[in-house]
Amino acid sequence: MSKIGVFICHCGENISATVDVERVAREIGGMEGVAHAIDYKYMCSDPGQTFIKEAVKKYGLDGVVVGACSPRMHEPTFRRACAEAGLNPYLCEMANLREHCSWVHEKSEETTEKAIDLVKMMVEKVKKNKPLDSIKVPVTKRALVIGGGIAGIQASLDIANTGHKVILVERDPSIGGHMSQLSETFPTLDCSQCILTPRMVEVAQHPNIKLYTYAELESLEGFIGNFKAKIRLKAKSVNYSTCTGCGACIQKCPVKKIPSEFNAGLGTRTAIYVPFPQAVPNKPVIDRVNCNYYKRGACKICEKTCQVGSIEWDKEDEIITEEVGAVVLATGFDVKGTDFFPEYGYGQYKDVLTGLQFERLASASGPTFGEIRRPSDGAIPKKIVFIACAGSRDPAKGIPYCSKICCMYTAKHAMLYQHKVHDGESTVFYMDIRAGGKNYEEFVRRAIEEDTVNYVRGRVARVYEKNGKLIVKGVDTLLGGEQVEIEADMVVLATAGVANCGSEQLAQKLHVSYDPYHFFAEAHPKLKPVETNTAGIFLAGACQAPKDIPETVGMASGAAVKVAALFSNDELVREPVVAVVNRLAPPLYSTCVGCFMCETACPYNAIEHEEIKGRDGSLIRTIARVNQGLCQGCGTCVAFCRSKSIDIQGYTNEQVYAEVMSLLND
Amino acid sequence: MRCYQCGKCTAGCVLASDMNYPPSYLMRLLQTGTRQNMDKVLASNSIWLCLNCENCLGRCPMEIDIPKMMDYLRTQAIKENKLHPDSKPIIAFHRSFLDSVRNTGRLYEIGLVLSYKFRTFNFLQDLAIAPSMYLKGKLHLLPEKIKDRRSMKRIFAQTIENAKTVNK
Amino acid sequence: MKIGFYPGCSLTGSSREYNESVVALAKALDIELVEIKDWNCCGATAAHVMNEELSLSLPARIMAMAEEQGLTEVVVPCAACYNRLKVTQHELEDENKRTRVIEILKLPYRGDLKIINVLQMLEAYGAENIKTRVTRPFAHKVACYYGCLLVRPHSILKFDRVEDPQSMDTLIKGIGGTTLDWAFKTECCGAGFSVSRTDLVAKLSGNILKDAADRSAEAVIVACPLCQSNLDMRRGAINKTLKNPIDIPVIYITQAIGLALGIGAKELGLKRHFVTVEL
Amino acid sequence: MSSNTDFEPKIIAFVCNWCTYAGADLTGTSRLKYATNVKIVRFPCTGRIDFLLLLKSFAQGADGVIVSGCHPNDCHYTSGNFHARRRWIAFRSILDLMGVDIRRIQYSWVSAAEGSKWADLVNNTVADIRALGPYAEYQKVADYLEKEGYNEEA
Ligand SMILES: Cc1cc2nc3c(=O)[nH]c(=O)nc-3n(C[C@H](O)[C@H](O)[C@H](O)COP(=O)(O)OP(=O)(O)OC[C@H]3O[C@@H](n4cnc5c(N)ncnc54)[C@H](O)[C@@H]3O)c2cc1C
Ligand SMILES: Cc1cc2nc3c(=O)[nH]c(=O)nc-3n(C[C@H](O)[C@H](O)[C@H](O)COP(=O)(O)OP(=O)(O)OC[C@H]3O[C@@H](n4cnc5c(N)ncnc54)[C@H](O)[C@@H]3O)c2cc1C
Ligand code: SF4
Ligand code: SF4
Ligand code: SF4
Ligand code: SF4
Ligand code: SF4
Ligand code: SF4
Ligand code: SF4
Ligand code: SF4
Repeated sequence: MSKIGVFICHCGENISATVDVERVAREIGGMEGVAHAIDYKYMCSDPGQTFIKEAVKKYGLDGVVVGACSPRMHEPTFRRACAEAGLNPYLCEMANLREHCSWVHEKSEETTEKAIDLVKMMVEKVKKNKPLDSIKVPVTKRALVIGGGIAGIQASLDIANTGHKVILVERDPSIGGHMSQLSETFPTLDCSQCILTPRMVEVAQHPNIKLYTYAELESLEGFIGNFKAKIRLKAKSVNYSTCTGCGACIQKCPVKKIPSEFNAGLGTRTAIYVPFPQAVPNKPVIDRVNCNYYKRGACKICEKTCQVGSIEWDKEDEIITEEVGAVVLATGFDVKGTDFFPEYGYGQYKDVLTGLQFERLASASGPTFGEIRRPSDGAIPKKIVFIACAGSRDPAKGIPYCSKICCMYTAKHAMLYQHKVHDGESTVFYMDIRAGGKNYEEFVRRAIEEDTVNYVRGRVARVYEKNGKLIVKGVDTLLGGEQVEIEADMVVLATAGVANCGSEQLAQKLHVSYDPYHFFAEAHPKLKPVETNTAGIFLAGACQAPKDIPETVGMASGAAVKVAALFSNDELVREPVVAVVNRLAPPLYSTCVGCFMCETACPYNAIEHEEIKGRDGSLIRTIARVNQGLCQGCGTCVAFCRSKSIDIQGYTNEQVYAEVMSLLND
Repeated sequence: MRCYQCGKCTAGCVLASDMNYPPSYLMRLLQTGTRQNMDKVLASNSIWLCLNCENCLGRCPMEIDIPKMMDYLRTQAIKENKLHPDSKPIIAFHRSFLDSVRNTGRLYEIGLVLSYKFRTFNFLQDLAIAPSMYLKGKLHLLPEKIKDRRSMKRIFAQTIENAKTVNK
Repeated sequence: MKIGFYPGCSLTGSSREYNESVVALAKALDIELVEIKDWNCCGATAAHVMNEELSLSLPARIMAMAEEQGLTEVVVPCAACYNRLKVTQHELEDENKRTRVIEILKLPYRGDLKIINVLQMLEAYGAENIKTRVTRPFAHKVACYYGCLLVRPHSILKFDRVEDPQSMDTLIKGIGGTTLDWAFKTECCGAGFSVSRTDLVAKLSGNILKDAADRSAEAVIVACPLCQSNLDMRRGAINKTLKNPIDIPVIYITQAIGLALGIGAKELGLKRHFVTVEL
Repeated sequence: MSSNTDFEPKIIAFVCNWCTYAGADLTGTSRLKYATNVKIVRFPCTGRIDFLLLLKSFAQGADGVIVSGCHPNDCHYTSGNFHARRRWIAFRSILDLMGVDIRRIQYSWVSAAEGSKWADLVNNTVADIRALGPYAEYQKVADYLEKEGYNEEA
């Protein structure tokens, strides 16, 4: 028979004012299995805790129930006290006599009776409690950062500066992401590359950062603290250990007309190329799709040019494995092309651009060296129209959400244009101006007031070309719907910020969730913005939703701190409230029938398949096993299992039934 | 109604500038849900001038079916007898057209034009082109009639002539 | 190749030349057109504006008659009729509406007839023959004008692209013509307002013609009798609104292709246009 | 419905730890009053709540049951509450089949911030169950459990 100790707290008068605590202690003391029951003024005080410790020893208690406040308040306190007295802490439970009883009921017979019931429930539960050990998992103190935009750069540097190793994987030949493509940045108009390049270099030189460019994640296995990442190093065709980055090969490559990704299609590049002059690493790769040699088997001019013999024709993709303890996802976003909107030109008019293309035009390192010129004929546009929300906030053809950054960059574009073309006229068609941020509204007002950008509230219905002009048919809704027609020289669409292509597949590889637009989903929209619901995988930057640089950097540092916190211990200690699949002696092994309903139910992919093999190594059965590193203890699997083979420690079926039955069985 | 007043419909509507209220404005009036604004809508020429060309619907980010609403509003305006003067020739034309279909099963253009002229007392209109139409073989002097004209009578009787049927 | 044929009222009256050219071209391309027996008017905009059930019943009778005749596919050259038939078919997918319309018609109606426009017919059954039978390449720079009814509502018609359709352009290019990239391909010409609001038609059609003329089109190519009559028959009224009168002809796609195949101008009804056609 | 005024229904509440349990704590700290008839059983998540337990509760003499967890999308475990809701829909039909009055099960969402909603939920449920009277058909449920075993549709 159990020997349970029960301790009823007065909480000063908080409980005893409405509950007859002496009667509770008295009646519970008479229950089967209760070896000791007392009441006391402040159980959580030192003397209160001492009562418990002494009773554990004196009566050899095998269970403790404290009838006091909410377990959310003092459960750790009393469990610690029990542990100090040598009792497994998970044999201690609390009955909530304060928040759930004395504070919500008047002083009465019923209130005391309810209090007795609440304590009884816990006594019955504790009888079924089993000693549990907290779970310890080792932590590999090395982080994997996927994506080398400003988010990935910031997160890598922050983690590396805490002294931990970082592996940074970037898909493109250089890190930098979208920020490296920007001209000047709102709200301060500082040059994007001037502030970014030093950080890119720092990444390359940091002793704690291992950089893999032109690489992608192949697969990820394992769980928090213990991931195994397979990384595909795409063949660069250039040996980076010998290449000096002199660029001679690039000068000589005869394939020169490939649209440059970095210049958003406005400039060209060669087949062997460095995406932009400040690239990190500043060494070329060969684009095999466009290279003459890979296409037709002849050329090799680059090889002849290279003084150090760095070209490697037969290099193949390589797959390496890295063990890491945490992952930061920082794969950023993408912008929709102009062909998104048929009425704005089907991508057929050369002078209808995306915002990103305009950034390249305005950038000193861009195809026009910072002069705003029309792609069609190189003329300087005298009239320019910006169309906000081009694709965003359009459930019919685009995406329903607001892309958040485009109001700001449109204001910036109009401003940059006015600064560069003094006699130019710029018009912005907008629906709302969303400029929430430090100095953002002021920035937009400056565009309107000081730089005389013409803001017209209304959407544009159509853009078409006539006599070398782009006719923009819009409306001024503030004038009761007056139609506005502008003959523009250039039209810039603030196209939607969308999830990066491939983000869905990447999310599936990592077992993180994504939203309907394929942006990665945070664990909680307010309180866990950098966590995913897979423990150990964190988010940074625009891969979670469109966002600007300040927010991206803040989020990246947040993710880095989460990683550092995780790495601050050698082992992870977790509450043992996790699921377990029962194990029986052979030949039964388990009541689990291997239906894996639990697997479909589990939101954390914590269910694994365990093969039970005979002595000869033949497969007897496959049953479920819970990966305790991944299990969060939600218990969903328990409700799904029809054979009742999986149960959740601390809330087992047995325990819960005992609670319920104690209430009803009289 | 989901309209968020972006104005794209108005920006592309070919007749917006001829309307008392351009389409987006009309949507706003309806959105208020007040009787007063509904009256404004019904008494406007907008609902009659709308050509059902569907430019607006094709471009509306919220896929608001303005042409369909126009259909409804026109029926409502007839029912409440709140007709903008611009509606007169338009309704007259439609009625004359349907008369022809009702009687012959097809469109009898001379009949249509004559009947329209009686309805609008606009005898001079189109005098200029009718003779050349005739000369170019584009006008039949006698109506073409379908055989089963009773089916036409029945269809008209059960739909437009049946007081209970209204546009939805 | 045998296919059902619904001419509609315009083609038997004010747009006879469209009918003539469709028939002549079909013959030249070995397409046999089987006219729906005892067909009636589709009700056009008038029925649509005045009464919903009427606007569904009239086209439904046409389709019921075609079904009864054993036709499975029907070509409808008039864009307005094509639109009414397609939309009706779509609306009658609704059980209640269908039951009601069948009750009015007292005819069985299945709703599985395939309704196509003239461009679709030429694409599907004429493309090969046109290519091999061109005798007089149509070496002209023209503006293909689709109007509204052929492409909208896209969700129901599912034909071509809404803002910049291409099927007519492709056909013209196939007979040696050049097509313009212009802005008014699908802007409304004023449609059914021809008689009741000639002033508005003059304005809208004027805008269309002006853009085509500005881009030096030699002709405007259409596939709808409403468009044709607004742009052609109303040219007098249109030119009154313009600074410089426009004299470019407006011809049907079937006439253009007919010319390329060497069919005579008279057979194609080209003499019936108000604006003289010299192509 | 006045015949049952002296009937005190026995009601069990199955709630999740993160939202409703905390919400009920807030009712306490706010000193809002409610009826004493309801006793709370704490679960990690409503997704853990096995409907066999509800049946057992009825079979053993409960007059009513409350199931409450986080609002949709607020689930601490992402999707547990969705699973719970889906199963609840399936479970309803089983109950119906067995002749259990589904009005006796109150399904709700109470967040950690909705202390007063918890008080209202309890009071309304108590009033409803009191109006329905004691649950008399428990024997049916007990027999069912005995006979069929448990075959809840997932
Ligand atoms: C036109 C325009 C103008 C802007 N102007 C401003 C401005 O003035 N001020 C401002 O604050 N913000 C501005 N922004 C926003 C700014 O660009 C973003 O906030 C910022 O780039 C987000 O950084 P990121 O690292 O999250 O994403 P990104 O910059 O998109 O970087 C993501 C990186 O991940 C890599 N990657 C993607 N997928 C994978 C994969 N599967 N594996 C490995 N690597 C991968 C990409 O190659 C890229 O290098 C502007 C945005 C646009 C479009
Ligand atoms: C009406 C309203 C509604 C809102 N609704 C939402 C919403 O629905 N969703 C949402 O996401 N956000 C909402 N917010 C925003 C949200 O409240 C803030 O984002 C959040 O509270 C910011 O938290 P904080 O810790 O930075 O600042 P605070 O909440 O202001 O906390 C600052 C703390 O610092 C203490 N403090 C101040 N000075 C000192 C000092 N010198 N020494 C020591 N302590 C000091 C203060 O006492 C306070 O406790 C709302 C805000 C308002 C005003
Ligand atoms: S244990 Fe809880 S109830 Fe008891 S005195 Fe401390 S706070 Fe109050
Ligand atoms: S082999 Fe390829 S990369 Fe090298 S120079 Fe020739 S085309 Fe350029
Ligand atoms: S020439 Fe050789 S060393 Fe120079 S950049 Fe090219 S590959 Fe590198
Ligand atoms: S940020 Fe501005 S331009 Fe961009 S989608 Fe939102 S409202 Fe439109
Ligand atoms: S649901 Fe139960 S029986 Fe099925 S695999 Fe999981 S633990 Fe085994
Ligand atoms: S308790 Fe939750 S997280 Fe753990 S295995 Fe079960 S369903 Fe998965
Ligand atoms: S386009 Fe649509 S959403 Fe915009 S104003 Fe017109 S009806 Fe409203
Ligand atoms: S359908 Fe009517 S409101 Fe819409 S664009 Fe055409 S004419 Fe204007």
